[in-house]
Amino acid sequence: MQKLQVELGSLVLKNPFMAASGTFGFGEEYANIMDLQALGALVVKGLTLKPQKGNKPPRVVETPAGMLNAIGLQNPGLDSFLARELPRLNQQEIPVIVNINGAEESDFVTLARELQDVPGILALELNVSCPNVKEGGMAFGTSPAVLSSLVEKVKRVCGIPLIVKLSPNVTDIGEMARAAERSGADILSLINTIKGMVIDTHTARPLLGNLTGGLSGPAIRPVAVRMVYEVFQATGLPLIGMGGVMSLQDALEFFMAGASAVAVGAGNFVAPDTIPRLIADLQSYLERKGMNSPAVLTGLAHGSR
Amino acid sequence: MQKLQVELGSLVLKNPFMAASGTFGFGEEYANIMDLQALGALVVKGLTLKPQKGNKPPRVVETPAGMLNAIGLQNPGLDSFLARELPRLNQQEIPVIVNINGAEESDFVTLARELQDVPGILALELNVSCPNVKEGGMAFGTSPAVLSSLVEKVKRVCGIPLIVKLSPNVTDIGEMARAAERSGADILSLINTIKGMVIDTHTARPLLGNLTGGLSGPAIRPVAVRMVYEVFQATGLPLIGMGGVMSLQDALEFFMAGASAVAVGAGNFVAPDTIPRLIADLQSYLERKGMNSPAVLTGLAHGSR
Amino acid sequence: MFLTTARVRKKETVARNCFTLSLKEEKIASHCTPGQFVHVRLSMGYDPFLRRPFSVAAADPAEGVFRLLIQTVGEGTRLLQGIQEDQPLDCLGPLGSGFVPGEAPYFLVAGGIGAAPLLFLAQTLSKQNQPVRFYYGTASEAERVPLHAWLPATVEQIDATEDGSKGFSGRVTAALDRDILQGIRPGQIMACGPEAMLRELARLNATWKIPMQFSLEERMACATGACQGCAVEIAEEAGMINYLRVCREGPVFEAHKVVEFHAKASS
Amino acid sequence: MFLTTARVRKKETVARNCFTLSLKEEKIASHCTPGQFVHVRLSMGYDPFLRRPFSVAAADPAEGVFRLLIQTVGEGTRLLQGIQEDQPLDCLGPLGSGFVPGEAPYFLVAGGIGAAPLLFLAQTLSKQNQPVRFYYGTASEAERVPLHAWLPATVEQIDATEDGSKGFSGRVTAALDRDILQGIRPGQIMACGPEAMLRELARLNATWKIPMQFSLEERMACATGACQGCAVEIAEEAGMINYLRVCREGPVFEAHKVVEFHAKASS
Ligand SMILES: Cc1cc2nc3c(=O)[nH]c(=O)nc-3n(C[C@H](O)[C@H](O)[C@H](O)COP(=O)(O)OP(=O)(O)OC[C@H]3O[C@@H](n4cnc5c(N)ncnc54)[C@H](O)[C@@H]3O)c2cc1C
Ligand SMILES: Cc1cc2nc3c(=O)[nH]c(=O)nc-3n(C[C@H](O)[C@H](O)[C@H](O)COP(=O)(O)OP(=O)(O)OC[C@H]3O[C@@H](n4cnc5c(N)ncnc54)[C@H](O)[C@@H]3O)c2cc1C
Ligand SMILES: Cc1cc2nc3c(=O)[nH]c(=O)nc-3n(C[C@H](O)[C@H](O)[C@H](O)COP(=O)(O)O)c2cc1C
Ligand SMILES: Cc1cc2nc3c(=O)[nH]c(=O)nc-3n(C[C@H](O)[C@H](O)[C@H](O)COP(=O)(O)O)c2cc1C
Ligand code: FES
Ligand code: FES
Repeated sequence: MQKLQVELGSLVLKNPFMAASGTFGFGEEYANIMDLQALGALVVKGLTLKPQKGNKPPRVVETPAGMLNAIGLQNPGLDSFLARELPRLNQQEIPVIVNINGAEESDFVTLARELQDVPGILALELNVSCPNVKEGGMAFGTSPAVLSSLVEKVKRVCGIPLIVKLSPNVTDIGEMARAAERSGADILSLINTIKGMVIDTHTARPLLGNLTGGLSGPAIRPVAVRMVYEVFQATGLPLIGMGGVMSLQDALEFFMAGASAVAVGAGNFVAPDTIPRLIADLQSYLERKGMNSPAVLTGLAHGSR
Repeated sequence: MQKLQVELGSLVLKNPFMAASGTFGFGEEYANIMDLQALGALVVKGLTLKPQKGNKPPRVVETPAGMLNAIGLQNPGLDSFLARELPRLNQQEIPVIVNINGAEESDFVTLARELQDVPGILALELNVSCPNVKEGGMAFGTSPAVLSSLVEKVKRVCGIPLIVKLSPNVTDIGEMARAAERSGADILSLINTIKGMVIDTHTARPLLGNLTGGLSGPAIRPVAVRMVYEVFQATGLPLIGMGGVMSLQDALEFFMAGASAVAVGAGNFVAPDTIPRLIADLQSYLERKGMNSPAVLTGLAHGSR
Repeated sequence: MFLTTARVRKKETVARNCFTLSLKEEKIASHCTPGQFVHVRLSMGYDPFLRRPFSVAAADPAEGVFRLLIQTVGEGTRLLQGIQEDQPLDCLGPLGSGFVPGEAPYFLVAGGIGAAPLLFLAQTLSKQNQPVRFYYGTASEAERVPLHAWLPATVEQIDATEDGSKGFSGRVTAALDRDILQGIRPGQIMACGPEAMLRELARLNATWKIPMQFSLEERMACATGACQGCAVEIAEEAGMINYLRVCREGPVFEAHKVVEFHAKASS
Repeated sequence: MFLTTARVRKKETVARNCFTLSLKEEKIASHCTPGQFVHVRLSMGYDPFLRRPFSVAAADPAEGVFRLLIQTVGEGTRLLQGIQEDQPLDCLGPLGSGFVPGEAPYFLVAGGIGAAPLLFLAQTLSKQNQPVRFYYGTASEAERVPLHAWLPATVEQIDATEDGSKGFSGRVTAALDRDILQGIRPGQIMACGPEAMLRELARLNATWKIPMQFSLEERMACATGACQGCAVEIAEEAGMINYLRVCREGPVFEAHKVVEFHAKASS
C-alpha cells in the first residue's frame, strides 16, 4: 500500500482518499464498517469555538442524483472536541484534519491557535464556504479581500498545514483561489456545496427548516471537476477535490483535473464502504497502468491538446 | 384552456410553458410530435448577427441526472432566420421569442433593432449567460455594470418586451437581477446552464471539444429554484423559471418560488411530450385546487413562515 | 451495525399499497431489537440517490430472517415493491435505539404503517410473558394488515377505523382514551404512527399521565449518526433543549421530551 | 418520426455481449428505411438521463415488427439487456437520413455491431434484386452474430476475424482490399463500424476511388435535430465546411465529405 502515499506540500497522507467534513461525524459512526486507520484522512465535522445547536429540521432532502443539507454546523464546540473526540481519534491512530468555522475572524484565529499545537491533528481546514449558517459561513468565501484577510490572520498563528475550502457559489473561483494562495494557504480544498432549495409543493413552502441548503452528490460532479480544473490553472497549490465521488472513475476525473487527493461526502451515506473500495480500486488501477504513484495522475487532463 | 393564460407585464402567453432556447431548434423538429401552436412560447435557438459554425464536437455528454452541452451557438444568423425560419413559424402561428447573442454590445443592439419591429415576434430574450462561447457570452452576465450598460442600450432600441436571461455562474444573482431591472429589463429568465466539465478518463482529456460545457437537467433544479426564489425577492419583475423541469411537480416548485412562466430545456430531449403533458397536468391541477389562474401560484412559497 | 446483503426470501402483499419482505440476513436478524431499523439501498444507480429507512417488523434469529412491513408511498418504495424473490438487497443495520422496558401492562398504539416496529415489540414482550394490548388504527379496512399472522395469541388486538368499516369507529387514540377512561390502564404506552396521532396522544396524556415512548420519523441521509441530518428537538434532563438524532439517540424517545409535541400539546 | 411505445416481442442473446430485441410497433416498422435509427428511453427516472440511439437492424411492416441488434457496453445497454419480453419500450423514431441508392454491386462493410444498419440495408437491397456482398469483421469468433439468420441467401457473406478464428485472418478492410485488388469491385460501398475501420476505408479508397457511404456515430441528446449536439464536420458541395447533424442530415454521409476521415486519410 506504500505506493498510494501522497504529499500535499508538507501534508503526507497514506493514500489520497479522505472523508469530507460533515459526512463522517467524528469517525465513531463508521468504525463498525471499516478500519478508520485506512483513511487517507478523516476531516471531522465543522467545529466552532462554542457548541452549536444547528438548524431547524428538516435538514436534509433528496434531489435528483444528490441531496441538500442544512445542518447548520451542529457540533459540540472546541472544548468538548478536545476532551472527548480527539483523544479517541488519536488512540485509534486515525489521521485527523479539523474543519474550523466561525462567525468572525477572531473565532477562526482562536480556533487555529488552540488546535495547531495539539498532537494528532494533521492539518486545519478553513471552512469559508458553508451556505447553511447566517453569520460568517459563505460570506468569508465569496469576497477575495475578505478571504485574504482571514487566511492571512489564521496563517500567522497556524504552525500546521492550512487548507482553505473554497465555495462554489462564486463568479470566479480562480480569483478566490489566488486570493487564498497569496495570503498563505498551503492547500486548497473544493468544492463545498452549491446553494439550493427544494419547495414542498403540498405546503407551498421551502422544505428545509433553513429554507435553503447545500447541494452535494453526483449531480454537482461536473461543476466540481470544472472548478478543480480552473483552480489547478489559477494556482500552484496542491488541491483536494470533492463533489459527488462514488467510484474510482469519478475520483480519476478529479485527479486528472488537478487534485492530489479526493474527498468523499454524500457518497458515504449511500455506500458506507466507498472509501475502502476507492483505495482498493486505485491500487489495482495503478498496478494495471504501471504507474508508481497517484501523483502521476494529478493534472493529467491539462496536457496539450 | 382560457384559464391557463398568463401575463408577464405586457407579454401575454396562452399558457405558462415555454420551450427553452437551444432545446427546440426553430420548432421544426418537434412539429411531428406535438401541436406547436399549443406552446406558451417557443424560444428559438440563440441567434447571432452572422451565421455561427459552433464548437468542435463532442458537444454533449450525459451526467448524473443531467447533461453538459457546448454547442457554441451554432445558428444560421439573422438574415437566414428572417428569410427562412420566421416566415414558417409565423405561418404556423407559433408564438415566438427570439434569443439574441453577441460578442459586443453593438451586436445585441443591432439584432434587437432589426428584430423588434418584425411582425410575429412576441419578445426578445437577451442571452448574457452562455458559458459556451469565447467572446461575449457569459461575460455580459457576470458583472452588474457590464450587464446594466448592455441592457440599457438594447432597451433603447427595443419596442417589444425585453427578457434578460441571467447566468447562474455568479456570486449574487439578486444583484444581477437588480442591475437588469434598473436598466430597463421587462422580464427576467433564469437559469441558464451552470459551467461544468467531464473528463474522459480513458484519454485523460476533457471530453467536450470545448473543454467545458453547460450543465442542465434535473441535477440543477434545486439551484435554479433557489435562484428564482432569491430573484423574486430582489426584484419586482415577472420571472421565467427553468432548470430541470420534467413534471408538473417540478414546475410547481418554480411557480411557488416566484416564476410566472416555466421553460423546459433538456427535458424535451428525454420526453419530447413534456410541454403538452405539463399543460394538461396544470389544467387539471388548477381545477382540482379550485384555482382560476396559474398566477395564483406565483411566489406562494414566500408566504410568512 | 452491519453493511450487508440480505436476500429476499418472500414478498407478500398484505393490504392496499402495503407489502412485506422476508429477508435472509443472519447478522441483522440476530442483533436487532424492537424499534431498530435498517437503511436500504434501492438502486445501484443514483435514482433514488439516498437509502430509505424501514423498521424491523419481526426477527427470527434461529432462521436468520427478519421482516419489513412497507407502505408504498413514493419512488423508493415503489421500486422496492418491484423486487423479486431471491434478489439481493443492500442493507445497513440494525440502526438506532429501540424501545426500552417500562411497567406492564403495555399498550401499543399503531397508526397505519406505524404498526411495523410495534409488531416486533409485541412479539418480544409476549416472549417475556408481558401483557400487551395492541391498538391498531387505519383509515378504513382496505389499509389493514392482517396482524393476526404477526401477533402472538396472548396479545389483545383493538381495531379502529376512521370510517368505522372495522372495529371502533373513529381514531385509534379515541379508542384508547375510551378504554383508559373506563379504567383499562397501561403501565406504559409505546406508539408509532402519523404525526397527528402522536400529537393527539401527547395532548391526551396531559390527563392520563402515563409513561409513553414514541418512535419518530425524520428525513435521513446517513442513518448512522454521522451527518446530523435527522435532528429532532429533545428536552433533556437538565431542561436543556438539544437536537438529537432520530437515527441514533432515536427513533424511540420518551414522549414528554419531544419538544414538538410537548410545546404544541400544552399551547 | 413518432413518439411511441413499442412492446418487446422477443429478446435473444446472439453473441458475446450482444442481443437482439424484436419490437412490435407498427408505425416505426412501416416507416423506417435502412440507416435510420430509433432513440430509446431506458428509464422513467433520471438514471440514465438521456435516451440512447440504436439503428434499425430489420423491419417487417406486415408484422408491424422491427428489430434492434445491441451490444452491451455501458449502463444504458446493460439496463436494456434486462428488459423482459412483453414489456413496453419508449421509442422515438424512425430518425435520421439513411443510405441512398448507388450503383450495383453493393459491398457492405460491417465492423462489429456496425452490422446492425447494414443488415437492414442488405435485406432491402436483396428484395430489389441488387447484388450484395456483406463483409463482416470482428475481433474473434465469440463476438460474431450469426448473420445467416438475418441475411437473404442471395447475399454473399465474407467473414474476417482479427485473430483468424473465423474466415479471413485480419481486418475486414484488408479482406475487402484483397478482393478489390483481385478485381472483385463494387459499384458502391456502404460501411458502418468503429472509427478506426472507417478511417482505414477512407485511406484505402484513395486508391480504389469507389463511391462510399458511412453511417456515423456521435453522442446525441435530442436525436431530432433540435439541439445541434451531434455535430460532425462535413465538406459540402461548395467546398464549405459545416457542422451537420448526425441525427438529421446523417447518420449516413458520403465518405469523402466527412472532413475528419478525409483530412487524416490524406495527410
Ligand atoms: C426510523 C424510520 C423507520 C421507518 N419505518 C418504516 C416502516 O417500517 N415501513 C414503512 O413503510 N415506512 C417506514 N418509514 C418511512 C419510510 O422510510 C418512507 O416511507 C420512505 O422512505 C419513503 O420513500 P419513497 O421513496 O417511497 O417516498 P418519497 O416520498 O419519494 O421519498 C422522498 C424522500 O423523502 C423521505 N421520506 C419520505 N417519507 C418519509 C418519512 N415518513 N420519514 C422519513 N423520510 C421520509 C425519503 O426517505 C426520501 O428521502 C420509516 C421511517 C423512519 C425514519
Ligand atoms: C445513430 C447511431 C446508431 C447506433 N446504432 C447502434 C446499434 O444498432 N447497436 C448498438 O449496439 N449500438 C448502436 N449505437 C451505439 C449506442 O448508441 C451506444 O452503444 C449506447 O448509447 C451506449 O450506451 P450505454 O449507456 O450502454 O453506454 P455508456 O458508455 O454508459 O454511455 C454513456 C453516454 O455515451 C454515449 N455513447 C456511448 N457510446 C456511444 C456511441 N458509440 N455513439 C454515440 N454515443 C455513445 C451514450 O449515448 C451515453 O450518452 C448507435 C449510435 C448511434 C449514434
Ligand atoms: C450533511 C453534510 C454536512 C456537511 N458539513 C460540512 C461541514 O461541517 N464543513 C464543511 O466544510 N463542509 C461540510 N459539508 C460539505 C462536504 O464536506 C463536501 O464539501 C460536499 O458535500 C461535496 O462533496 P460530496 O458531493 O461528495 O458530498 C457537508 C456536506 C454534507 C452532505
Ligand atoms: C443543448 C442546449 C442548448 C442551449 N442553447 C441555448 C441558447 O442558445 N441560448 C440560451 O439562452 N440558452 C441555451 N440553453 C440553455 C437552456 O435554454 C436552459 O436555460 C437550460 O438548459 C436550463 O434548463 P433545463 O435544465 O430545462 O435544460 C441551451 C441548453 C441546452 C441543453
Ligand atoms: S441521518 Fe445522519 S445523523 Fe441521522
Ligand atoms: S442530437 Fe440533437 S441535433 Fe442531433
